[in-house]
Amino acid sequence: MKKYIIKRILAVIPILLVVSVVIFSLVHLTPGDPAVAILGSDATQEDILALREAMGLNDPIPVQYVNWIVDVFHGDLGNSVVSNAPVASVLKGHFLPTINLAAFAMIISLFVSLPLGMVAARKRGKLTDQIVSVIALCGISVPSFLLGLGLMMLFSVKFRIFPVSGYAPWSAGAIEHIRSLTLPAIALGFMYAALMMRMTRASMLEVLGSDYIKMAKAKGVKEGALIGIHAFKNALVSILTVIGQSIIGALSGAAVVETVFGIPGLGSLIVSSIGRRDYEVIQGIVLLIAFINVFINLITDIAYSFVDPRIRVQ
Amino acid sequence: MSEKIIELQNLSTSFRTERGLLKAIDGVSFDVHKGEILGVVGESGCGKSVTSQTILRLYDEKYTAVYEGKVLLEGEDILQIPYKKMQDIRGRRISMVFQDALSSLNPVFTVGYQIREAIRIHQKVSKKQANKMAIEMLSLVGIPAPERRVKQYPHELSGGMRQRVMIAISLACKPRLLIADEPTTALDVTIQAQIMDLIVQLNQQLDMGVILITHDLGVVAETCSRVVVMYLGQIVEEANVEDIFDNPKHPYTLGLIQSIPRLEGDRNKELYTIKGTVPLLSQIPTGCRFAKRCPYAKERCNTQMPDLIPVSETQKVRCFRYLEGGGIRYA
Amino acid sequence: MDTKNNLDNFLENRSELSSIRKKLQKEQRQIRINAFLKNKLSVIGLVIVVIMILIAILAPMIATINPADMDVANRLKPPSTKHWFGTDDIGRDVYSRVIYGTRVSLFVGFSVSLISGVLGMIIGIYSSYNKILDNIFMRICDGLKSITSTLLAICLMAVLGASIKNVIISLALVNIPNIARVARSSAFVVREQTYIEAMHAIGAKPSRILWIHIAPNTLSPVIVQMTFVFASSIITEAALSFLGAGVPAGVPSWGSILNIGRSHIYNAWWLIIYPGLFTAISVLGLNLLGDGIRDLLDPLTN
Amino acid sequence: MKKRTAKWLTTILLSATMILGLTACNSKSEPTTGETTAESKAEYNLPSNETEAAAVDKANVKEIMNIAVSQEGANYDVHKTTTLVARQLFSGTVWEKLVTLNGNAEVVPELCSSWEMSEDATTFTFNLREGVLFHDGTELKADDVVASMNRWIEAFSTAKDLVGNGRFEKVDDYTVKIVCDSAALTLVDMMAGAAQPAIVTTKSICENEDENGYLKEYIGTGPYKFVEWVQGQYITFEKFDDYVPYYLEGTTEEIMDGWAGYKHAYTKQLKFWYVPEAATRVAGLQTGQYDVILSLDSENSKIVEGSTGLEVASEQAGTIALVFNKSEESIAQDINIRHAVNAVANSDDLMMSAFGDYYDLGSCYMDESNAFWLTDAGSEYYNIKDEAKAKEYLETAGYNGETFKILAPTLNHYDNIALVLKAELEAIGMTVEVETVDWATFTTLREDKTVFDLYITSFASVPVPSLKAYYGPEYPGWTVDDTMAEKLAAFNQSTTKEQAYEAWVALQQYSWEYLPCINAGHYGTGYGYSEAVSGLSFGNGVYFWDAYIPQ
Repeated sequence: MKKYIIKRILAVIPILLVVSVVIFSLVHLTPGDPAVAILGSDATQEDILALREAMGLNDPIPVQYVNWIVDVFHGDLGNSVVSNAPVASVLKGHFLPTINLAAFAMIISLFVSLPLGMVAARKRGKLTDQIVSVIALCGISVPSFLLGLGLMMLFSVKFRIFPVSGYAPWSAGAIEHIRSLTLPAIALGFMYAALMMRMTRASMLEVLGSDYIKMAKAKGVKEGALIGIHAFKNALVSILTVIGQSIIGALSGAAVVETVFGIPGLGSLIVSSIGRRDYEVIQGIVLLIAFINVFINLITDIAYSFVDPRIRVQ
Repeated sequence: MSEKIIELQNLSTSFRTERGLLKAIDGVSFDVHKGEILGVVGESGCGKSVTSQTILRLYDEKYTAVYEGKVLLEGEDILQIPYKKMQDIRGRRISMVFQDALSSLNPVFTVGYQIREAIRIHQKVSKKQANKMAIEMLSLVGIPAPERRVKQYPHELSGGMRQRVMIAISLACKPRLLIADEPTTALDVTIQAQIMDLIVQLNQQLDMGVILITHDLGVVAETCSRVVVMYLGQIVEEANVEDIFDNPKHPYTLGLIQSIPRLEGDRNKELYTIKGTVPLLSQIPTGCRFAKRCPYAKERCNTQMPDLIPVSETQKVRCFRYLEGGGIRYA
Repeated sequence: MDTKNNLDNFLENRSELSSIRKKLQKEQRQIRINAFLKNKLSVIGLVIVVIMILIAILAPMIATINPADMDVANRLKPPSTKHWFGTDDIGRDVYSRVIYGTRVSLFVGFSVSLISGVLGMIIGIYSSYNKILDNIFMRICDGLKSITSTLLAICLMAVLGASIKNVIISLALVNIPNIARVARSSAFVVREQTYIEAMHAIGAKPSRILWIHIAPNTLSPVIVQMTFVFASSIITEAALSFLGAGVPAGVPSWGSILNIGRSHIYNAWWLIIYPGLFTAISVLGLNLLGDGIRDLLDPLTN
Repeated sequence: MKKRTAKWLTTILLSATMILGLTACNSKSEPTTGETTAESKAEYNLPSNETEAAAVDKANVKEIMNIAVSQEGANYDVHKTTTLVARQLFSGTVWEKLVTLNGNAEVVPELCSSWEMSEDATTFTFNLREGVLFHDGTELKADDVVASMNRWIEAFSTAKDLVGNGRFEKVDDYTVKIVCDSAALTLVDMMAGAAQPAIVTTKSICENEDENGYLKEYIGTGPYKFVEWVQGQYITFEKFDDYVPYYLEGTTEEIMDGWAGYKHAYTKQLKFWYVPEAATRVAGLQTGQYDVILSLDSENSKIVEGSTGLEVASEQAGTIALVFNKSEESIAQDINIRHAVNAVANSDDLMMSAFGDYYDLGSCYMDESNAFWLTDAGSEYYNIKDEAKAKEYLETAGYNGETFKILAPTLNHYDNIALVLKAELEAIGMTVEVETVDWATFTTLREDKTVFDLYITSFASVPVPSLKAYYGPEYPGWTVDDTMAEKLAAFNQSTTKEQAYEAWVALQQYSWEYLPCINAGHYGTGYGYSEAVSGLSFGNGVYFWDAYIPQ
């Protein structure tokens, strides 16, 4: 196991190298530069030109890349081109809101999707199943930003149940924190809930038709335990895959939802950083997301082996 | 004769399908006594498994299956009791061994868990105690080093071992009736014999009734006392095991027996096969269901359905030709 | 025995076998098409997609006003008999723009799924064949995948600039890794089959094996994947345009109408509701159709 | 053309608004210099603040005021950044300047008690107020002012050009002076109101720059001190207890005029939330999450006005310019092409497409808030909407279907302006291409002489005409014209305001003839706030130094 994990972590390096090259080239191929973001829209042309020179934006790109990647391997993500704050601290500041949002979205979608998916599988072809299927289809068909706008209009503006926007950290109190994240989490989580619902239903159906379920039934296992324990644990492997993918999706899909709800997370940071051409920050975020992505895949793979003893990590 | 454990009276099971209700078994009646092994034989698709699963009411009654007739478990009709009560019967009074142990054992739970679960559903015992009992059960079914095995997962065991585990699960609560649905099909020949021996041995040891479902007449000959032959959802013949082999009354039974390969006799002679295949449930003929494949069939066989008529104290047969002729002269 | 004879024999046998297989497949297909048509949801999906295509083709006839015509004085007017879906912030007819937007969305979705389908398949199949290529391609695909599609699309759009062409390029790039993976894994499965091994044994050309024998077998899963890429591209295009990084200002697309509506959510609901509905319903249709096609082509998953 | 019931009070209200304790003196006359050529006017509404300072019960004021802003600065070192939000949040609140603008956009003392300009407009002497404390507790001295002002000059190339080699120097602890190379009449105006405000911080803070040369700490002398900036979330200011207020020249009342006067800092804490979505800001105002919101557009302001308990204020914020590429690479080098475009441009449509009702027409390159500089010189060329004339110009130019490329940023719907202009140009038979890009790309692309013939941009209100960048030969658009340079020099060399005004009128007249850019009109902006909020100061922004919410 230990060996496997080390091997997997080492395998991350080429992926991150690819990611770093891709994102570095993308970022530096992007027209425009950070000078205007720093100086503001009314800056004079002379000041802009002077700043550009001073920032060393005129170094050859490969040199800039090597400098950057060497620093990264030393654990230094550099400083924001625009605000000069260390990228690590900028990321740290924006990381928690996104993680909280994604986690909240995942919790909501898990609590909704797993039971519904199981019920739908149990009542295959019946009204309940069809309703669940339609909900799931809507989930994967309604873009999260549309849902977000709709929820905001309804629950924040009309009924005033939730704040319209903004983010209350844990320090502002648990209730405020949850209130500020509820709507964005629903908007973000709905799609993943739908995906998980579909996957739960499909894999539960597959499992429910299996011999060991018949066997368990013949043993006298009660309906609840049959579905909740026997079937579910077997279906979990494929559900775990979707959960892993959803967490990654939620982290990156947060970009749009965060912008709609004004949550200062990684997503809105990358959107605004692109607008400002804050190279180092964009690179930092993408590296971080890629790393989380790879990390979650690793966790999922390890989780498989806990759920299904037939899958051995090696 | 000893007491009857289970008695099927005119049992039918139909499935709801897109084409309407399809009868998978039709008017099946037989009984099993304490300490007895009843063989149920027939080709695949003849309704053996449906019969056994109907006894346990394993089909979804709301959406899939409709039962008719009676299943009397020690005198009580278990088709009439509330569905929930079946959970107390399954595993405790009737249990079942399935064909393919690999797919019938839950791959994500340990062997021990699956046995313990069967025990603890029906008996109030602590986990520790259940574990002890599980280990006992494993040694009962002849698994060496059971303490180690309880911690293992099904995929870590050999095929024979798995089948033994399944038997252990089935017998965990000392049921009155064990239904063994082709318990050896998936196994090597030597293992087959071991498993069959085990079932016979446990049958005597625990004094329970056994319904052995199989398509292998050889197995039947060695283990069963009585045999029911099924074809297309109906019983076509019922007899003591000696009568079945020495004096088969139904052409289908005869065909089955003739198709057993034998060590003695002409090796070059082509093995007998019953021509044609079992028709689909949706295409059940109106007359005798076997008529189309029967070498002796006459006009009447195609239009009228024969009844299952006793021909002796222990033997019943469903065939016009036999009844007419006072016995077909089988060549 | 000479190889040629051997090959002929082999091919002959194979063609006999394959004719049986084809018959069986045909029967199977018929059954599945029947099942597809019986599945109400798939048919609804098909109907929605057909209507979308019709709207796209007949846009000039269905639309009431040239979608580029502006009447600034009548900006942000609610739906009326003249402007069925109201007007946008420079007085263009939202109804006509939504109708023409169908063209853009369908075009983007179709082009993206086609390009990523073809390129993904080529990459996937070659990867299944050549270990070195496989390693290179798959590392790149892993890298691209781990950036995640939304972020990658946003970054790509920043590089390329807003235009339909660039949206298509970005989304195709983003989707290629997924399709390549699907093609690669099903190519692997086919490759392991005995007849492919036998063809190697008798010295058939690798490229011939790849393209004549392996490629067609990966087609079904790739097509299934493509239908979902189609749907997700429409969503992503809308999301990109919503963020202002999608199609340029003048082009009538659902996302760009939503982008305008975003700043007028209180006073011009029609800028959100109509393009929103069109987006959601078309994606729904495509997903339903995709499910149906998957059941049709890929019975294993059912 | 639009006729609206003109409530054209911007200038008047500007003065009125800020004067605490005075009722709006609406009787004040129209702008003294120049008539605007406004043909259509936005219904701006800057409320006058009539709260009696004495009436404010300080014990019963809500401690925190929440304000939603649409922008976030890269930093708030306003010497170096021109970001609107940086100066609106910090100027006058955290930072103060030697001089500032009153409600009539006149330069008045702030950190100095008085100042003098030499006859030839080259030497300026400032006498500092004594006893003014910085947020770090130190007293404001000449050293601090010299360091700050010279840092500002270095950072602000326009000022640097104006003063030449001259720099501020210490005369004594409470006196500083600067001797400029040539006449620098408008220096004080720049110091008082440029987009890069000449704020004063301590000498040590000036020297404590980060590696990119930005201030690490924001220490000023204003009524509020900077507490915290959580990037992407909020900025917090807290009342500075040792603030030393000052009276308007010649009064002893606790009143303000424009940016100048006696600031009270009633509210303990100001929290500026960064909320980029307009809809979210409005919704937050409606739900009471925010007390004041900035950057309200005309449609949303109607929503806010329609909500009970909410108020809207609005004012002119700057001009929209369609800047021509006058280099050899562009067909717009031909003056007739420029006139053709100008002749057909419908300013109403152009402005409305981006700003709804928040615009007004006017040929003057300067904004209403700088009343002194208003002039209608060149108005005969403005908004003539004459297709026939445009076609004539095209013919003279020998236009033959060449592509006319419009570059527009997607910022603030400027892309709409481009689309409308495209339609108008196509109506006279021109072939037009529009490229819309994000702001960062835009600022880079427009440096390329080959990619555009015209681009669309805005200019925030400036206190002095010479701050208009498009007269420079370096500024994208490249105005290289002897007459233009001559007229600009005449303006810069003026030694009296009257002389400068004359020069400006001539410059604007020539601008309309030469057309370095088309001044499409003036755009406005709005502020939404809860009824409960009192004491807001409006005028080129909204300021919170006297704002409070009674409990």
